[in-house]
Formats: sequence, C-alpha cells, structure tokens
Amino acid sequence: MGRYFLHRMSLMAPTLIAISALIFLVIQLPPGDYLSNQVAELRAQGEEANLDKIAFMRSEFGFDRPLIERYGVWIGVWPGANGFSGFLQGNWGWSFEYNKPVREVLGDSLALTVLLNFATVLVIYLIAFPIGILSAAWQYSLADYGFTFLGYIGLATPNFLLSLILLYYANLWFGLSIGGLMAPEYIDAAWSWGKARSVLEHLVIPVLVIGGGGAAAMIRRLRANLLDELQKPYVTTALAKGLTPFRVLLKYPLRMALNPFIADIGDLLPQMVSGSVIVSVVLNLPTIGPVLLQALRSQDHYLAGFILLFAALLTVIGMAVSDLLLALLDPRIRLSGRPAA
Amino acid sequence: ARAGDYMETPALQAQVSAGVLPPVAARLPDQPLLVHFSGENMSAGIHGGTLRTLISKSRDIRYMAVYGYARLLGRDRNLRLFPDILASVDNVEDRIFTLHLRPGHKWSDGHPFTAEDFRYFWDDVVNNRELSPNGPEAEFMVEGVPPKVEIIDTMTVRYSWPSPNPMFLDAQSRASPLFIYRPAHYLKRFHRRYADPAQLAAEIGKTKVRNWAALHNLRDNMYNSDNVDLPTLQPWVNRTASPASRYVFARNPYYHRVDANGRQLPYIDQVVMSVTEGRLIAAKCNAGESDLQARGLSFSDIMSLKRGETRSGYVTYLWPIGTGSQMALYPNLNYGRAPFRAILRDVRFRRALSLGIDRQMINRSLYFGLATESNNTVLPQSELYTPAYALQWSMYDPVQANQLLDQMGLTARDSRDFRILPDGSRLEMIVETADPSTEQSDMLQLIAEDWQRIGVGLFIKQAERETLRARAYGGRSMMSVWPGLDTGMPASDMGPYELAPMTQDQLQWPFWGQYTQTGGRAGEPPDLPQARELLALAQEWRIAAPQRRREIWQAMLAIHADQLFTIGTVSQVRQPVVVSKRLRNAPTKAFYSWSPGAFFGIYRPDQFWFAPDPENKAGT
Amino acid sequence: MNDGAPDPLPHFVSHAPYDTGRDISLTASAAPQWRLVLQKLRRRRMAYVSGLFLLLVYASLPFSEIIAPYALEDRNADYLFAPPQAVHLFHEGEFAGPFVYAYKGVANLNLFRWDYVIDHNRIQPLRFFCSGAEYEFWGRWKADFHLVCPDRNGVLHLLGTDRLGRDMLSRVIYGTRISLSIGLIGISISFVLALLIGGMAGYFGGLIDSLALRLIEIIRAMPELPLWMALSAALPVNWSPLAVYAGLTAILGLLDWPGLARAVRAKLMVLREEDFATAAILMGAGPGRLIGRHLLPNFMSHLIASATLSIPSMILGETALSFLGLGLRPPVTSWGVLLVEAQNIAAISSYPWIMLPMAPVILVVLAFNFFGDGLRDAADPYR
Amino acid sequence: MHELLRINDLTVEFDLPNGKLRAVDGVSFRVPRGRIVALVGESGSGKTVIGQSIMGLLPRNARILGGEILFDHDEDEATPRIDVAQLARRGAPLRALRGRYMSIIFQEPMSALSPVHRIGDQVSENLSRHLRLSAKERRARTIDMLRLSGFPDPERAYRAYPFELSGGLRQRAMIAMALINRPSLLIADEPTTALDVTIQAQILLLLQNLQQQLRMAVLMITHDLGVVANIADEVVVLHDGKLVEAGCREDIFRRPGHPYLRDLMAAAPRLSGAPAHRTPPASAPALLEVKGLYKTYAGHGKNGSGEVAVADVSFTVPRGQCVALVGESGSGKTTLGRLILRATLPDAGAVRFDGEDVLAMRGAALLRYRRRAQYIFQDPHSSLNPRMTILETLREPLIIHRIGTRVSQTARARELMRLVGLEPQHLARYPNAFSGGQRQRIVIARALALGPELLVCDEPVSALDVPVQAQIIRLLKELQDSLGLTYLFISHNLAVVREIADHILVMRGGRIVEQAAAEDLFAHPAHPYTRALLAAVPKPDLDARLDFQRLAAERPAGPPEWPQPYRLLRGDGGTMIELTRGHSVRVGAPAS
Ligand SMILES: Nc1ncnc2c1ncn2[C@@H]1O[C@H](COP(=O)(O)OP(=O)(O)OP(=O)(O)O)[C@@H](O)[C@H]1O
Ligand SMILES: Nc1ncnc2c1ncn2[C@@H]1O[C@H](COP(=O)(O)OP(=O)(O)OP(=O)(O)O)[C@@H](O)[C@H]1O
Ligand SMILES: [Mg+2]
Ligand SMILES: [Mg+2]
Repeated sequence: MGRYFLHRMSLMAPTLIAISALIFLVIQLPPGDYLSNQVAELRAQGEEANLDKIAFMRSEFGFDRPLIERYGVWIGVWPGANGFSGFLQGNWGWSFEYNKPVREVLGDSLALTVLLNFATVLVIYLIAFPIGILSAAWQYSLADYGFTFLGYIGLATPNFLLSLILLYYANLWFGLSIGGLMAPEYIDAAWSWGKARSVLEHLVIPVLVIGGGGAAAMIRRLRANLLDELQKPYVTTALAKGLTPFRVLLKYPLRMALNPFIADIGDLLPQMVSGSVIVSVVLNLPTIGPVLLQALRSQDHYLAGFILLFAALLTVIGMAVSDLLLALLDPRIRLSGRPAA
Repeated sequence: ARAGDYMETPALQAQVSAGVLPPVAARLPDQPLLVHFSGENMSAGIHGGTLRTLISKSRDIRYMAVYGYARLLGRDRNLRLFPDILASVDNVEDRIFTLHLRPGHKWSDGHPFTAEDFRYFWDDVVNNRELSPNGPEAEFMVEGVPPKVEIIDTMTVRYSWPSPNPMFLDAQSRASPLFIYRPAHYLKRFHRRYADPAQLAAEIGKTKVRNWAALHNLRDNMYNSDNVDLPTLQPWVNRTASPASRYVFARNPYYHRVDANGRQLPYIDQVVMSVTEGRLIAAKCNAGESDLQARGLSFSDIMSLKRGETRSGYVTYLWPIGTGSQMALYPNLNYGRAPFRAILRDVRFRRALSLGIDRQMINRSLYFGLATESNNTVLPQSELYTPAYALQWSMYDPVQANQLLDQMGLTARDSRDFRILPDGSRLEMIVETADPSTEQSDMLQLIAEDWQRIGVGLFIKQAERETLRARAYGGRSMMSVWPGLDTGMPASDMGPYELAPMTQDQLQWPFWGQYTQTGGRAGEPPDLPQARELLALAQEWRIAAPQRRREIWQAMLAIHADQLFTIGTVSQVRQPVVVSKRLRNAPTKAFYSWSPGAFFGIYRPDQFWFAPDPENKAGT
Repeated sequence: MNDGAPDPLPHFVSHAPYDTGRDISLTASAAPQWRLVLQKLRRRRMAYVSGLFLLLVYASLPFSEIIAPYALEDRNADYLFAPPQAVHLFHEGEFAGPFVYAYKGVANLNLFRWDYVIDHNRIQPLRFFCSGAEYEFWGRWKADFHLVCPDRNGVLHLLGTDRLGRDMLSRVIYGTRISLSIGLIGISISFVLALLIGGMAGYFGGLIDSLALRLIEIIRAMPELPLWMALSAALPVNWSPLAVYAGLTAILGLLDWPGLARAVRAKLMVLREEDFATAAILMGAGPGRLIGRHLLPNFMSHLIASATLSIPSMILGETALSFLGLGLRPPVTSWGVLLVEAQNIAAISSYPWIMLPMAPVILVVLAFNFFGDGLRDAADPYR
Repeated sequence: MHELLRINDLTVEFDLPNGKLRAVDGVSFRVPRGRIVALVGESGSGKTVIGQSIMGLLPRNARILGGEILFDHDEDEATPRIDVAQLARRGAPLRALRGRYMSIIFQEPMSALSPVHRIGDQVSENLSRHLRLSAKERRARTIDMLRLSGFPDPERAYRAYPFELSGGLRQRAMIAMALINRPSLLIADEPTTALDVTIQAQILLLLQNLQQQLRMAVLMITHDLGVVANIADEVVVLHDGKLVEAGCREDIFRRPGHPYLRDLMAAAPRLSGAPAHRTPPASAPALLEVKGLYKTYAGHGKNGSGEVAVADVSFTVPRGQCVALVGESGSGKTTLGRLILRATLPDAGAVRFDGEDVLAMRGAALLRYRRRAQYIFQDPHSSLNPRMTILETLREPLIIHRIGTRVSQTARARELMRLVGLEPQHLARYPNAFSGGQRQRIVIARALALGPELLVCDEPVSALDVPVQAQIIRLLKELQDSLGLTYLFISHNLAVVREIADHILVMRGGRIVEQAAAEDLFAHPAHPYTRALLAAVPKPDLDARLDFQRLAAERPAGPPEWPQPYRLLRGDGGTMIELTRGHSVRVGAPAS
C-alpha cells in the first residue's frame, strides 16, 4: 500500500505540468489581452488619462515576450522582470482588474467557496445516501417515487431559473434579501448570532440548487447499484446470521456499491471550485466562481490562471485520493495480480 | 451663510467633540460653494441616511466619481458650465486659463488643496518619463504643443497655449474628467524624487510591485476610487478596500459645498454600493434593496419594477436615454473581405438597409411605442436638432430599398430569395453584439425579418465587449451593434468629435479613427470624401468662432443623415430609474446620459436627502 | 424434560407413481435475451407507458411543422406576451365545437404591461387538418398543412406568446425536435468514449490504465469555462446554427466522458477478477467481447442510471452555454433557448407561461428515468 | 417432545416468466433435537429450497404456498413452537432465530462470502450480533472456531480475504461461521463437497461432537451416501420435490423401499470391487506436459512472505487418458489447473500442450489453444455470468470461435443440455434460478460445447446426486472413447476418481507426493498422506463405518511428522523416487 501511495503521488507531477501548460494556453486563446482591451475600453470612455499606466504595465508584465517564456515566468522556472518569481516561489500572480496580487484578491472568497461547497457536498451526501438506500431497500414504494420525482424536477430545471424562482419567492414570502451569502447589513459586521443565522438562511437556496441536482443524480445511481448488489448470495449469508436487513445493506451491498462513487470523488473536489460558477454568479455569492468568470471575461489572465490551476490541483489530488480509496476499499484491486490475457 | 452659522453634521459630531475632527467652520473653505434650491420639488434638506445602490462588478465603484461630480468646473442641470471646486476661472481667447482655487479648501484628509497639487501633477507626474511614458494627454496638446503651466501663487494656476484649446474647460466637466491635480502630500511618499528611498523600497516590497513607478501608479487613481488612502475632493470617500462585495463610501468632512441653512453637503452620510450579478439588479430593486438605481436596469424591467413600487416603497421614473440611438448598426467601412467591403462602402447599400428597417415595429414590439424612431443623430432636445437629421432615409420603405439594391446590381437571388453576390456568396450581414441581455438580439431579430424582405441575410454573433472591439479594430467584423452617439444633446460648444473619424473605437471606421488618433502612425487615412470632409470640419471646429461652430455641427450632422455611416433605430428609450420614496431632490424628469450629464452627476446626488422615515427608522 | 431418545421414526415409503422422466409444466422458450427483457419490461406498467410516450414523442419529431399551429418564425406584433387561451366546447350553453374566445391586447402604460381582454361574444373555432401558416417542411418544401389552425381571422395561443408575439406552443414543438435529437449525439459520444476508454483501462490495467487515467485527469482538470469562451470567439458565425449546436454538443460529449469512464474502470477492475470473467477468457473471448458482453452487462444498472441522468444534463447543458453566449441562435429554437428566455424576474412575476417549456423537459426526463428503471429491472436476472 | 423442527406439508413455488415451478411439493419430516438427519435426493429435487424455507431466506420469486415449519428453539416445553413459515421475512422474531438458534452452511461457499471483507470479520459478526463479548474475546473465539474447522493457520485465515482461499478453505470458513454460535439447528447444505476426505472426517467429527455435547441437531443435505451412512440418524429422501422415503438409518440402508432410493444405492461408487475400467491405451503420446511449475501468491502478512501454492510440479498427461489430481484441500490443485490453462501465470516452469509452449502462445495460437483445452470451474455459481441466460452462456463459446449459425448454436445448446441431464426448456433462465447441481452441469455443458481435446475438470461432480454423477461420468468416458478426450480430473471423491482415472497424482502442500497408475495406487499406497486419504473415505455401508476419533488421532499433522523416509523438514522440498515403474513417491533428504 505504501509503495502504491508513493507511486500514485509521483504520477501527479507530470499531469500537473501538462495541465498547467494547457491552462496557460487556453486562457491565452481568445484574441487580445487584458491590457490592450483596457486601452480600448478606456478610449471608448474617453478616459485617455489612464492610458499611460497601461503602456507601463505592458512592459512590466512582459506582454511582449513569447508565450513559452511567459509560461516559464508564471510557473517560476524562468526569470521574469524581478528574477524567479512564480508559483514555485509562492507568487500567485498579479490581477490587473483589481490591481492587486492574486493572493489578496482571492483571500476571503477561497474560504467562502470552500464553505459553500463543503456544505453542498455534505448535504449531497447527507441527503443522497439515506434516500438512495431507502429507495433501494423499499423499491417502488411511495417514498421511492416521491424522491425520484422531486429529484428529477430539480435535475430538469436549469440551475439559474430554479435559483431565480426560489429567490423571488423566498423574498416575497420570507423577506429574504435577494442573492448573496448574507443580508447586506451583515456584510462587514462582526460575527454574531444574527449574522450566522442570516448566512444559514442564505445558504439554503444555493445549497439546494447546487446540491439538489447532484444529490438526485447520486440517489439514482446509488439505488441502481444497490439493487444489483442486494441479490448477491453473500447478502443472503449475512441475513442468515440474523442481522437486520438494514445493517446488512450498510455493511455489504453499500460497500460494494460505493465503488463507482469513490471513483467519482475525483470530481467532487474540483467541483467545489468550478461546479458552482454559474449558480454563484446568478445568486451573487461571494465565491471565486464569479471572480473566475469575470476574470475570464476581462482576460485577467493571471487571476483566471491561478483559479483554474487551483481547481486543477484539486482535481488531481481528488483523483489520487479516489484511487487510493478504491484500492483500500476493494482488496481485489489492491492484491490481485494482473490478469492473463 | 457666514462662518459662524454653519451647522455641524450630526454624524460627525462625536468626532468633532472628541477633537479628532475640526469643527465644520474650520473644515469648509473660506468661501464654500453655496447651494440654492430653486425649482419644483427642490428644497434644502437634513443630514443623515445611507443611500444603497447596486453595481454589477467591483470596478464599477468608479461610478462614484461620476455621480459625485465634484469637478474644477461642472455643468448644471441646464448644461451650463460653472466653477465648482474652483472659485473662478479667467479665460482669455480660449488660450489662457487662469484658475483660482478656494482658499482654505482641503482634501478629504484635511490637508490643504493648493497650487502645489497642480504643479506636482504637471512636473512630477505628467512630465515624468517613468510615470507617463507617453507624455501629456491629448487634451493638453494643441497642434503638438503642450501648455505653459505657471504657478502664480498658492491659490492660482495658469495654463496657456499659443493657439486656442476650447476643449480644456469642457474636459474638466466631463463624466470622466481630465484630472490636472493630485494630492501631492500623499503621493510624494511614493515618488522617487521625494520619498525616503529606504521607506519607498520597503513599500515596494510590501505591495509586491516591481518598482516605484508601478507603486505610484497603483496608488494614484483619482477616478477609480479604489485606493482608500487616496485623498479626494468628491462628496463621498471610499472606505472599503477592494475586492469586496459591499463598498461603503463615507461623507467627505471637508467637502466644499453648503446649503443656505449652513448645512455642509452632502446630506447623505454614506453611500453603499453592493456588487450584484447584473441579472439580479432588477429583482433586488423590486425587493426594495436599492434607493437609487439606473445602472443594470433596462426597459424590459419596467413592468416588474412598477409591480414592486408599493410593496417596496420606491418610484420608477422613466428618463429618456440621452444617446443618439438606443442601438445603432455600425457597418464597418474598414472590413477586410473584398466583396463585402465594397458593398458596405456603397452608400446605396447603407440607405437600403436603413430603409429596410421597420422602426415602427421595433418601437411597438419592444418599447410600447414610447421611443422615437430616428436615425442615429442628435435628439430633438438639442439646440442643433432638425427633423431631417432624424428622418432622412429612415422611413420604412422596402420597395425603395429593393430598388436601391437592384441598382447596385445585386439582382440575383437564391432559392430562399436572398440576394447573391457576383462571387456566388449570399448577401448576408454578420452583426456582432456584446449585449448580454436579449434587448439587442431581439431587435436584431426583428431587423433580420425586415431585411429578409429586401433579400439581405442577417446573422447575430454574440461576443464579449472586448472581443467585439478587438475584431472591429482588426477589420474582421462586418457590422456591429452598439448604442448610438454618446452625446445625444450636444451644444455647439461641445466638440463634434464623435461624428468624424477621430478615434479607433469608432466601430464604423476604426482604421481611419486610429489614423487620426495616432497622428498617422497607424491605421489608414480616410478615403471616402465624406469622411475626409467630416474630419476637416471637426478640425476646423476647434478654432472656429461660435457661430461657425454651429454651422460645422449642422454640416456634419447633415452628412451623417445622408451617408448613414451608422444606422440608427430608435432613440429616447426610457431608462427606468428607481428612486426611494424617501429620497428628496432627485429629479422626476431628467435625461439619462453619460455625456453630458454624468448620469446622476448633474443632478447633484450630494444634494439628495432622505425624508425621515415615518416609522422612525431614519438613517439606516 | 425428556432427555431420552426421540420416538423412533416410522419407515415411510411413498407409493405415489414414480416416473424418472420429469413432467415440465413450463412452456419451452429459447427466446433471445432481448426478447425476454422486452417481455419483462411490458409487465412494468410505468416503464412501459414511459417507453411508449418517448416513442410517440420521437415519432412526432419529423412532423413538427405539421403539429405546430404556427410556423417557427411567425410573429404577431399585436399579441405580445399574450396569456394562454383556454379551449372551450360550449358557448352560452350550446355546443360550439372546440373553440377559443377572441382576445385583444391593450398596452397598460401605468404598469407597462399588456393587458388582454377576452371578448366573450366572439368565438374562434379551431380548425383541424387545415391549411394555415406557411412553412418550409424540413427547410425544403413550402407547405401550409397543419394538424390544427386558428380561426381564419383569429389567433390560437394555447400556451400564450412571448415578448415578440411568437406562439409558445409552436416554439416548444419545434424545440422538441432539436433538443431530443441533437442532444443524443452528446450522450452517445460520451458513452462510447467512456465505455471504450474506461473499459480498456479497467480491463488491461498497467500502462494502458495509467495512460487512460492521466488522460482522464487532464481532461477533468481542463478549464471548461475558458475553453468555451475561446470557442465562442473562434467559431465562424455563418455556420448554420444547427451545425454549431451539433458541434457544441459533440464537444460537450467529448468533455463529459471521464466521470463515467472512471466509474467503468473502477468497476471493471473488480469484475475482471470474477470467475465468470476468467471463464470467458478461457473460452477465448477477446478483450472487446469480454468487456462488452461479460463485464459491462454486470454494470448495466449504473450505466442505465447514468444515461438517464445524462439526458437532462444534455438538454440543459445548452442553457449554460447560452449563459456564456454560446448556445443556439435565433431563430433556431430548442428547449434550452426557451428556458434561457424564461430566466428573468418579469417572466416569473408576471408572465409565468413563459416558463412552461419546463414542463416538457421534466416530462421527458421523468419518462426516460422510469423507462430506465424498468429496463434495469427487466434486465435483472434476480427478478 | 423431542422434535426441534417439524415440517408439515411444505409446498414452495417459483414464479418464472414462463410459468410456475413447484420446487417442493407437500413435504413433511422432522428433525429431533440432537440428531443428524440426512436429506438426500436428486439434484434439483428441492433440498436447498427446503433449507432456505426453514431459514426464511427464499429467493424473491419463491413463495411458500402452504405447510408449516415448526421450530422449537429452546428446550422449554412451555413456549409454543414457532411457525417459521408464518414469520415476516424481515421481521425481528425471525432474525432472533437466525444465526443464533439455526444457522446454515450454504451449498456454494465460494460465492456466499463477501469478497471485500476479511474472513475474521465475516465469521465473528455472528458472535457480535447475538452475544455481548469484548473484541478480544470475540477474536479469540473466532480463531478457535477457525482452528476447529480445520484451518491450518487460523491467524492468517482471520486476516485473509475469501478470494485468497482455496475452495475447501472457504467452505471451512462457512462452517466456522455457522457453528460459532453453537446453534440448536444446523442446516448443512453439502458442507464437505470441497473438502478432501481427511478434512471431511475432521469436520464430521466436529459435528458429531457438537451434536453430542450441545444437543445440536443437524439437517445434513448431501449426496454422499458414505457420509450418510457414517453419521446420519435419520434419512429423508426427496425426489422431484416430493418426499419419497423417510426412515432411520437402518431402515434406509438395509431396507430401501422406493425405486429411486434403490437406484441411488446401486449407483453409489465404491472403492471396493472392480471398477468398470477400460484398459488405458498403451504409451499414447503426451498431450499435456507440465515441467517444474512454481506459483507463489503475494502475501500480505506482516512478514510479507508469500503463499506457496504450487511448487516443482511436473507430470505428463498422455492423449486420450485421464489423469486425476487428488490431495488435500488447499494443496494447489485449482492453482495448478489455472496455470495449465493460463488463467494465472506461473513464477517458473513450463506447460506444453501438444508440443507447443503454452506460455509462449500469442494471438491465433492462443485462440486455438483456448478452443482445444477447456476448464470446468470448481465453483459453478461464480463462473457463470449472472446476466446471461443459459442459452447465451452455452452459445457464447460457439460465438467466440465463430462456429455455426444462430440456429445451429441453439440446437447445440439444447443437445448439450440433454447430454448433462437437464431440460432444454430451462435455456431461457438465468443461472441463479438453478440448483447447485444443475449449475454444475451447465458448466460441464459449456466446457463440452467446443468439443475440446483437453478438459481440466475441477470438482466437476461434487454437487451431483449419485445417479446423475454416474450419468456424467459415463458421458465423460464415452467422449473419451469416441473423441479421444483427455482429462485432468481434480476431485476429492476417491471413488469417482477410481471410476475414471488411469493415473493418479496426489498433492500435498503444493507438491506432488505420490503418483501412480490408478489400480496401483489404490492397491499399494506408499505415502503416508495417500494412506491417510484412503483410510478416511466414508463408505455407504453401515457395516464399514469410520471411527472419526481414531482417524483424527492417527492422522499425521504435517510433513515434519511423517515417518521416515517421507519426512520433510522445513525448507526441504524432497525428491521424487520411483518405487516401481510408473509409481513414484516423494521422500525427504535422509536425516543427517
Ligand atoms: N431462484 C430460483 N428461481 C427459479 N427456480 C429455482 C430457483 N432456485 C431453485 N430453483 C429450482 O427449484 C428446484 C429445486 O432447487 P434446489 O436448489 O432446492 O435443488 P437441490 O435439491 O438443492 O439440488 P442440488 O442438489 O442440485 O443442489 C430446481 O429445479 C431449481 O431449478
Ligand atoms: N489469489 C490468491 N491469493 C493468495 N493466496 C491464494 C490465492 N488463491 C489461492 N491461494 C492459496 O493457495 C493455496 C492453494 O489454493 P488452491 O485453490 O489451488 O487449492 P485447491 O487445491 O484447489 O484446494 P481445494 O480443494 O480446497 O479447492 C491455498 O492455500 C490458498 O489459500
Ligand atoms: Mg442444492
Ligand atoms: Mg480448488
């Protein structure tokens, strides 16, 4: 296991290099760059006064250098204007839009993103597992149909339409302020009961919208997998020991049915960052989703690049974790030799 | 009001009592700008309250410098220029301008505002090669010559040119003004010439910028309101460092205006700008979460805004929008591909396209018939308006349009009745739009149907603003959609530059604009006689006498109406403006316009005030 | 308690007739497996009905033009935001055939809204198998035959109209064609790739597995958002919007497979160790047959569930693209386009019928799901 | 009242897509407390279904149509007997009985264990469900039970996963699981089919001890009349779902009444008497040659040492002959079979088939080999794809090798079904709808589908009742005669081996310890292990019953205890020496 762990970890490096290069390429794909766009924007608004600064920044950030060189500088393997200063040196880059180091721009929203998405993932699991188990154990019961129906309504409605509808009625009926993660008056306030309550209230809709679809999907797949496993002879064996069907379900079929979900963990972590972009934008949540979208729109390359790289890193870590868990979960994967073909 | 009669602002009382802040009399200039209220519904008010408004991205906090509208010279509601920050200005032949400051006027941090601040800007910022590699801005240059800047005394500065620079004063009054002064006392600590090298180096290290110039540039942003430490002269001062989702602008205790009752302006204690997804702005207004809102609202929101009025305690005013056209088509005369380039340059084609648009249908379908069908030209409210500018070639007439196209030799049609070019390709226009809402694409769809009747295809291409511009500048886009003339209600003393190929961002002729803009270093010289004429007229305007200026304007407008360099649709579409029922002094009838007007700027939000809440929740 | 030996067991011998051949009451059946599955499917009512419904919907796709009362681009500027009309049978107590009452829009300039007044004296009978709005059948032949048309001088808006005065019902019907046909491309691509790559990785392991995993990782970590944006800038506009959409769904499919592929891989790694897999190998089954015929069927439930789940995401995937300015362009209409148009406060607060396109999406998704469930059960040997 | 269990008129029916199948039809019998009742009968006659009914664990599509299953779980006369048939399948009352008062050893132990849980976990779970014990105590008891069930290394077994165990070891795990709570009633469905006779004797002894000490009753479902004769008190005979005969042991063996029972008795293979044996063709060319095979499974213990499954195995199988492989459970027989078919790759050694190196085969050559050599899996349940109907299963090899059309393949499938004694009507059913013996025959049918030249049979008849077993053996012999089929026949059933084998290899601990021509080996067993094996074969004869106690006492514990010259000390592989022509035996290095 230990060797497998090391081996798996060592595989991450080349992937990360490939991904970072891809990201760098992709964010540079659309024509133009932040600074030249800015020139256009300023001119259009008659704000010629600021043009100087931009010319100044162009040379500062090496927009005149070849792509590969900029990539090297970004990563930190090529000397930039101030020597080696890239990711490897802990420099996350500079945001043009905010005129600040990326680290400062992201500070809070990273934490909030993780909070929101952690809540979502938690809710997905808390909702999906019991219900999935329930609807497998009592297949074709009223509950099974009910949850199926609800889940599919959630799945079949576009996220932002759903959020808008929920927002509108939450405001109309409960006077909940629209969008955001708390009522406006709490935004800069210190933490208090009121604020915490407000945050919780405001979490409901995004978590429902983001998590709802995910949970519905998970319920369906869990149910399907469990139904398969429930018929296996080893389940009968366990029942023969006098265990309750529920305990049996939890210990045996669930463990087997988990396999595809563990394989999916790789997706979960990055979704914490990017999965909720559009919903966050619509619901005006202070997560990095909207920051990313805006950064991409205005071609704030380094900011966008960092967020994407961060998400990519999470993906890669998530995949590794899921591989390790898979091996842990199923001894047959861990201990088997290669099949003979 | 005299010094002794000033009334202390309740919100600042505590600080004054604690000695942190000098009393109001010591904060105001010796001669503050005295504000009189005249006109319907206008009255002196009381202090207090928070004005909530919504923006769609952090960067939009710069609109506070627009709304605040404290300028060296500003325009009043009747668009007349008057000294605002300045006590007065002497103008000799539009060549020599002597600016007189208000003695005792202070920056928002209490430091005196003096001629040194002008000198610092001129000597150490504009003319510092590291800070300003390009030298002084275009407004300073008259035929390539910069002004002579003289510091007469601490309260007097003089700018003089050999030949007239009529735009100089106007530039001070713009929504985005030409800031010719800087808080020298603050910025010097970032300037290599003045700062202590060790401290400067430490600061550079701390902010992770690359050198002192970058640091100075970072700190020096008079317009963007993004540096909370930068002293300002505006009515409200940003107190929230970005990024944030909620920006609080607190009152500037040293603001230079007072009302007749001795109350220092602004009345409202603070302005809170909340960053909100654009699509939610209407919903939030509907829920009463904004006290003053126009940005982010569009005509199609009116209905839902009206519905929320009673529930959420606001009124929705409908201000005509001050642009020349709600949406104009910009055929790109510099388009790169051969057959289309020639067609786009053919005036008959542009006239046919214009004649082929059923503007009445657009007006009715999209604007309840409340807009005005018109070319992209000045609005009737402008002193320069004549109906012909608006109506020439703009009445729906598909027959004539078809004739014009036939005359051009585009008679061949394909199976679906579209015209075919000699090279066999279909006559179709790809129109690029950067509008995230459906307004423009709806309108384009209606136009597409109309054009189908004259055998012209229309494709809509959605793009980001930036991409759209980049494509147009490169001659890669055929036609784009953009709002019409910025200055829909010009006076003849405002520059007619929008009408001539002057800058690259004019989507109908980016190359020609670039050519003028760069003094011939890039782009192409205009090669249509009418465009050249426009350029010549615009250049003549600069040195022309007032009467001639009027003639020039009219000549240019006439050329436009005839040549249809841009194809207008409808104008004076109503901008919904949500105003809290408690907010006083906000105009009910007004124009919504960036230039001139600075949106709310000329209506002076610093004079708005909140009537006490009947339920006595006054203030917050 | 008696601890002694139990009573001795009497010797029992059955005297019933004994025959060595067994009588089999079962009907002989050597039907192929799919027929068995179909038989079982038919016994699940919900699934069967869902299946028929889907069949019907798909069968109707070629005839959208005929079923829709209006043509795709028809627009009536006199009926902007008109609410749905009710179909009546009786007028003033007398049977008058299916008809709708005439109505008329009045601009309400106080609330900036169109108010519709129903004229209860004017009835407009529906016409069936009639000639009405002209259209181009399959974009090719001009025709004007419809299943149902409005009265000659009247209108028929059973689901109301939108902001430009287009008939919602007709738009939904046209949208069905696009959403249900092209959306499947994405799913197919994604499934084929997932099964192929996940299958190979899980089965062969070793280097192939490693390579596939790295590929999956890279694709997963691939920044979709900027990719779409770059694409939107790069796609030629005068491509037919349909081609653009087909291309985009294809790309959606190309990016969508890794999740399923990982699940397939993980499951196959386990399944390939089962004896029946070894048995198939020893029979000489090649990797393709082994994976396709022996291993994947044992993962069928998950696959079916994933497929039914992909359908909504493909139908709605387009709405997300529209959010980025990439979806279908008018006049082509899909459910996604309709839903995007419903996304504003005005629709929610004042014109709720604009949100009606949600209904067919939900119906179809539910039908696919119930059908999938039934299929799963029918393929389950334990039932 | 001595009846622990009383079954009255039990009738069970299966719902099938093409009709109903009455698997148990009005069966009544009793199980007295502390007695062993044998349930014998034809394969597919409903024995397993009865066992499942008692436990309340019938498959979903089965229904108890009528009858009572009365169970008296405690010795208290006052408490009424519980009718298990009336209890809710998921209910608490039934759960309280299961595992505690009644437990079951499933017929196919290989699939009845969860593949991802350790043996120790699965066995001890029964304890934790019903008794409150500390973790340590639980572990101690479990390991103790594993030892009693015949695990040579219970500590290792505690940590092992099922797939790491041989068929017999898994069956022992099943036994341990069923016995750990010392139930009042044990339903043992073919509990020793995967065990060699020495271990079988050990298990039977264990059952007897428990029966005597704890008054445990056993309902023993078995085909092995030898086992019945040795331990059963009463016997119940089923045929086609109906009770045909019941009585005490004496009655059954000495006075069989029903024709089916008489058939049964007659068909039982015996070790004595002359087997109906054909003369082996003299010096046929070798079809299969195995040389120096080694296979070690990677271990996962703390010391990391691997499990040596096959060591230094060499032998040849001449064309047209049948070589049998017998030996201790867990001695590497299955592994050897898998190595020969290249289902597992050896660490060292060579396998040659018809002169070709099997391990070097690629592409077409390999495919040809796959067609010519077939394998019959020890565990029929897991070797059948649960998602394929039998028709598909039987057609599959033909499809793979592109033989025939749809129609001809279906016809072939029907023919195969008939050959192995199954009704072609069942072709459309899935494997799970068959009885253990039926499944085993399906696996045989599948292996025959391609008309192979070499058949490696891993316990091919262990789940079959004797008449069917005889039928299958007859079939195999016929094929040998008509088509020259060659067998490597792995079995624990020495009587069957005697019927069919020309040559016998005896394995112990991964090595061949003795090999000889069949008659030679039975007549003159040399190796102590072979002798122990022969001595432990139970005979279907009331007058020749085994003394399990003595057998257990006499049985040599392991190679180091074997008498000289056979003694193998740790690390000593020994060498084969030839005693007579064709008869060799493994001896250790002479003591220094
Ligand atoms: N799940 C099932 N579905 C349908 N039929 C079944 C099912 N299980 C068993 N049967 C049928 O019921 C009959 C009795 O099966 P059972 O397993 O009791 O036989 P058995 O006596 O245990 O035979 P064997 O000795 O071969 O194990 C058989 O004909 C079998 O085909
Ligand atoms: N996959 C595996 N991993 C580790 N050990 C294994 C594995 N398979 C078998 N073994 C071990 O190898 C040895 C030989 O197993 P094998 O299955 O060949 O025995 P067998 O002779 O067939 O026994 P039985 O008669 O009980 O089936 C056993 O000790 C078993 O525990
Ligand atoms: Mg059985
Ligand atoms: Mg074995």
